[in-house]
Amino acid sequence: MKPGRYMGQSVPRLEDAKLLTGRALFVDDVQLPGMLHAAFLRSDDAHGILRSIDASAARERAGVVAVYTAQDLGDYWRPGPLLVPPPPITGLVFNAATQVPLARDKVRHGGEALAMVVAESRYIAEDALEDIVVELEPLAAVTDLEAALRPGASLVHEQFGTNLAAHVHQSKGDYAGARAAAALVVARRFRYDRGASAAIENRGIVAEWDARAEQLTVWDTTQAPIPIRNGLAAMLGLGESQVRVIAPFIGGGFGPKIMMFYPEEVLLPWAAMRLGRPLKWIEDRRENFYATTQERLQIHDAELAVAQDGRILGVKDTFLHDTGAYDPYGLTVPINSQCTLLGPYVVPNYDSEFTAVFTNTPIVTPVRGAGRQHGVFVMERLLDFAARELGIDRVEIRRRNLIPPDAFPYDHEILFQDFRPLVYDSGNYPAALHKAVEMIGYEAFIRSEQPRLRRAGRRAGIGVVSYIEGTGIGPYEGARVTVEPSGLVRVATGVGTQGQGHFTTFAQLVAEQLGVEVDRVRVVTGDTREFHWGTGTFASRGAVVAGNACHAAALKVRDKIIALAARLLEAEPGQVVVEGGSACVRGAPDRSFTLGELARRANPLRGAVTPGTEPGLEATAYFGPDRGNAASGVHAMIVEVDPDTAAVEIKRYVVVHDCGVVINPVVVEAQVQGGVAHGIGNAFYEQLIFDDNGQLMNASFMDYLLPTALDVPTVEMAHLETPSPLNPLGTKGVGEAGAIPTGALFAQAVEDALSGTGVEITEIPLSPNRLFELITQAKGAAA
Amino acid sequence: MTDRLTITVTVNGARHERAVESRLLLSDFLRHDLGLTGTHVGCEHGVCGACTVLLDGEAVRSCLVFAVQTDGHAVETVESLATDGVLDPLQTAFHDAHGLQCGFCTPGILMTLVPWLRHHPAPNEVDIREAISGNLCRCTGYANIVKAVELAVSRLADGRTGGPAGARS
Amino acid sequence: MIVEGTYTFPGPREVVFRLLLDPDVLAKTMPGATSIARVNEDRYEGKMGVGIGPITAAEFDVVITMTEKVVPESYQMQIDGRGRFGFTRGKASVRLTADGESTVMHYEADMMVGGKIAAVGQRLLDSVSRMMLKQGLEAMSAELDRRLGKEPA
Amino acid sequence: MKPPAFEYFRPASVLEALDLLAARPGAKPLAGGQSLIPAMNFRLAAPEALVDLNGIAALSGITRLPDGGLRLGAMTRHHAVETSPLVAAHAPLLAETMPFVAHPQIRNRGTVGGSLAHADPAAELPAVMLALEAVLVLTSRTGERRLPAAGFFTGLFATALAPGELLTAIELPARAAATGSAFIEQARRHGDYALVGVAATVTLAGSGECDAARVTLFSVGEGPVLAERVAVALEGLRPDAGVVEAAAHAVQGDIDPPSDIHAGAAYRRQLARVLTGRALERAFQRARAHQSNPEQ
Repeated sequence: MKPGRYMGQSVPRLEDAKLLTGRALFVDDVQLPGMLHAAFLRSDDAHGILRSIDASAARERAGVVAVYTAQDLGDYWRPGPLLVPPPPITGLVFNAATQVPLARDKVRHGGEALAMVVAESRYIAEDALEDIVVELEPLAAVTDLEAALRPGASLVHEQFGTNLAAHVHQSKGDYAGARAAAALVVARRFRYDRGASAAIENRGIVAEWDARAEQLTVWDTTQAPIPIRNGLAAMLGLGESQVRVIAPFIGGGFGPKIMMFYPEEVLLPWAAMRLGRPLKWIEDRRENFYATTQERLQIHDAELAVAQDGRILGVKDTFLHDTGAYDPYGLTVPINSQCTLLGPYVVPNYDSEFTAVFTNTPIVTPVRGAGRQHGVFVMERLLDFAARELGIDRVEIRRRNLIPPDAFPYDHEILFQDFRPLVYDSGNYPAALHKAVEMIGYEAFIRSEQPRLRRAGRRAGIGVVSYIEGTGIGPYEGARVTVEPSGLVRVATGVGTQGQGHFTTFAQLVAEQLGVEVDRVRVVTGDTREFHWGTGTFASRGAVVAGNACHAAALKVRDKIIALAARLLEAEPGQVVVEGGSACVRGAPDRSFTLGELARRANPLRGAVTPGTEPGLEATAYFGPDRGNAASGVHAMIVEVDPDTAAVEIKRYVVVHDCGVVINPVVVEAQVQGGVAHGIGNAFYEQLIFDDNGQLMNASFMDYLLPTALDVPTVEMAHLETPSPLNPLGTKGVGEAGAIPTGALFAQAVEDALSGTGVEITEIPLSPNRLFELITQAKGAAA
Repeated sequence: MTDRLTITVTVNGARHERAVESRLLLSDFLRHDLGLTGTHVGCEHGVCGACTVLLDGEAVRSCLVFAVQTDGHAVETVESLATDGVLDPLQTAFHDAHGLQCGFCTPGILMTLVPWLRHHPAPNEVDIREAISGNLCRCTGYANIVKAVELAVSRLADGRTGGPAGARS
Repeated sequence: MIVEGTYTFPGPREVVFRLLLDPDVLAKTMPGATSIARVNEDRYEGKMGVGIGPITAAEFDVVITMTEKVVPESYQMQIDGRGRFGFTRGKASVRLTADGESTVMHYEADMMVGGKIAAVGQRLLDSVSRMMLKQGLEAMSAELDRRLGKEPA
Repeated sequence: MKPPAFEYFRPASVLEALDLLAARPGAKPLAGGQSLIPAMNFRLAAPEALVDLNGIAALSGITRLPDGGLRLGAMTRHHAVETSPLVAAHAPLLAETMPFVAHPQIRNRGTVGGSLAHADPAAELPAVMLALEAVLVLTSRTGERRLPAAGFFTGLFATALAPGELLTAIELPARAAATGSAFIEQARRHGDYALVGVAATVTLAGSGECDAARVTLFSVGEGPVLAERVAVALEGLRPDAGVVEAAAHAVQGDIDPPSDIHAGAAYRRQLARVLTGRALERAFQRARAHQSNPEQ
């Protein structure tokens, strides 16, 4: 898709005015007459047998309307759905255990919900939580991934007889043969820990049951309102059309606001129906650290076999993946790690297996990047170590291994998270690497700047890493485009939106085809009454899948406009020009109709139409790609490390990225910048720290450190565009890109700054304290 | 203890008299009792800054002030910035520089900056970053927020106000 | 959280041993203890209120069980405390060795802290545990002095 | 995260406040509330009553004392201290510190007296007051007493304030001639509680030797720590690089830092040494400048 009036233009966002003036509706802004408020009692213990819950005192407190425990739910108590079944990989083992609405016999992670209090205000509901007495027999908690798999370990789910949640082996070629032929094999153990999504808006639900209309309305901070609607209808015994789920403005998603069927999501509508009053629950920040899913640790034992010239002969990787107490999201995260490790490189032989492990910690599901970081970290670090041992420059070893631009589609011969083969559709990796190296001034830094600073007693380092992100996966999304008699164009699509600019980018796509001003296009997302087919916003797929659906629907409407205008203007369809909010005959601007007038005429109230005519200027279209496409990029960074205090300062950060055809450059750049900030958080600030007993030691913003404006530099950016052949627009996803290679980059740059000290970095996140320990250890080893 | 006290507080120029429980947080008072939901709540322990409002002209975290404490005082929220749907210069700059994504933290950032810019008419980038270091944003990575402030500062210096978004609401 | 160390009491081992197991002494010397009763030979139950700075003293129900008692040399304690702010539980082992007129106590505790206090107050756990240990041992020592008639009550 | 219920009082005078506190043993004074209210929102603090000091105008303000020192009303907000020309001129150490106290919004509400009475071991102001040899004015219904900062901080979140007593003012002595000071802290992020922080004031003799040094650290113990060994290692010596380095090393004998998830004791020790050295260097530099130009 070529740049046009709107396509490829940095159109300022249409949704901003509401957000800037405080008029945008977020879930917590929903106020309904007679509304009650819920609060949840959550387990202090990470693992234990639940003996009893005595809520009698809470029920008697003035202002308390109801208290529910698992016992009170009756038949409604059932484990949640398995959201993502395992892909069809031979020999795959998967033990499914999905979360429960309220713990019944056993508590499996700290913060697991035990009871729900409903009261006249949230203040009273929280008072009542303190009245509830829980009797729980503690069990040893499982937190260490290796210890969890040893015989005799305490079991998170007794029915499996093991804490193994899954085992998956994928391979291509003959790694053993490659290893035997290698000039060098570098092997390391890597730890990559990740944190919370930490959207500034916590989750929230408001549920209202209209008994006379028999309609349930649920406002939900979900990224996927349609699956939630359908699931809730099934659980509550309602027809799908009786349930309306609205995901209004959402204050950031980053993965965990997906269709989880969280306990609160399932319980609020149920209780609102029973009580006959609207009910609100807004997650507070402390709850968010337990009740919202997270990402966490993987431990990789990996090795890279290379030829003397640095060419990759093969990679072998065996890793453990922490899935938390339940695994409703299947294997998406570890399979992403497994696939993304291959990066933009030719890896002829690959042998990868992982074991997912149940632990007594909150549930792990995708968070921006979704396991891709882990894979990139392992591969990029292995290349760094191989380069050092072979005496090859770090950039050069990458250059020698990149998939060449003429090799697409490139088949990696393993299966991706969308159950389709991991085949890259398009890309130009050498160009991206070249551009990034040039922008950061790699050669000059290595040759003169770094030595000059070193002579002045300063330690600066540089890093350059590459990555691929599988984006824009199926199955499908849809959109309906309607031209109204007012001339306004309405677009409805099912995906939720959490700040990505969909109200603008989708409007651009439609405005481009219908020849109207972009601010005449009003986009509605995330309201199942407006559109009820689709899945949701995740896996960097909004612009790709829903974007192409909007585009397709706009094309259909354009055809209708042309057909109708041609008939009314007595012209050939080929002669009709659609622009400036009108359709006219080419060369005869006075022979025209405004789109609004056409819309009116397309909906006659008297007379007859040609049989088969569809009323209105409206069309619905769907788009489902054959498989995910491959966005890519190169990040480069210069840091300075103070070896005495272990403080790290980012001096420059460069990103060259390729997300195919760009709809709105400013929106894309902002997505990348935001992703980099998230990645910097992951690399140096954010870590969920559990002790051996499964106690989270930093469940607040005091101790869980989000980077601030002083910690994130302005990224210098360049776009490369290799259009994806897998969709008509040629777009690829970009939502997660910025966050993916940052850990690997940080490790490389910091290690470079500390070169000569013997510090080797094989773990993320780092922190000043951890760096101090590594520096101290290296000194000890040298002494 | 249902200790209710009657307070009179001026919010965005309008006087409100309300009986409130002493423990009611200012954030909840604004959002629930007065329906001014532009003030957002992100952490309720004074770190994220989303709930920042002006108390007697100074930026404070409304989750760390009790509503009863504002008796006889003046509070301003994000709803006070635009006039008849026309964005103020800072809001306009945020729009023009794409200084927001999900927009949840934005009201707090605006309310932090409004009084600060009065005292710092010509800030540099580090000043701006320090000024908003008590406001967490998870979407933007801050770069465009800084650009937006720089844009607002340069326009104010030029004596220009308003902007393309001002006409729309 | 592992807490270990030694502490020297200025008195004979038998007296120190008895003192350490005396519920009245425990009630007086355990920081924040409001009551401690010996419900049977080896089980103590009580209430403690620990308030640090802005943190309002919340009551903890505490159960201490003594095992592997070897008079006057050593014993193990199982400690279980629960309250609104979370819980603390763990095991401690205490060994007494005579050193002339004095007794050296070797203690090692593996304590776990959970719930809100751990999640929100991690920054202070180390300092608080050190402070409580110090206060407890000093109070115990003062009590020993009193028993030995070294100091008026 | 909603606070528990409490009874609320807003006295207009110190006497009224003292009466209210005396009548209700479960009552707590509410100053800026920037530490107390989060604790209440977490439901870690549940005072039965709050006596809000924000209505007592007499407790705010910064004035020059006849001896050249400064008097800060206990309810003076951090922001007022940060922007006070008097503080900048006569207590540059305090002025240098203020931007490190949390974030702008907190400083607009938080008060000096509140910070000191709270006595958080990781807070900046107790250590700075200790370095400046501030005198704290404590008022009760029976009168006033004046306590040096060294006697005020008694332990972890613990002060010499007796029940029914209020911290009403802080007095800073006049700055001596040829004196320089410096404040340095390392935090995970700007505005966070420091992992380690150092406040130093040094005075030079006419001949260039260190006449007096007062170095305090925070986040390394139960409260602010006066580094006596550091002072001993400096006094009477010319503060050249070697002397400063040796003095910085001596800090290890002054501290017994705790560990937490952000910094182990060993890392805190390292930071204490490095930051003490850097603070001293800067303070001596400024003392020399002050010596050659007393107006500076």
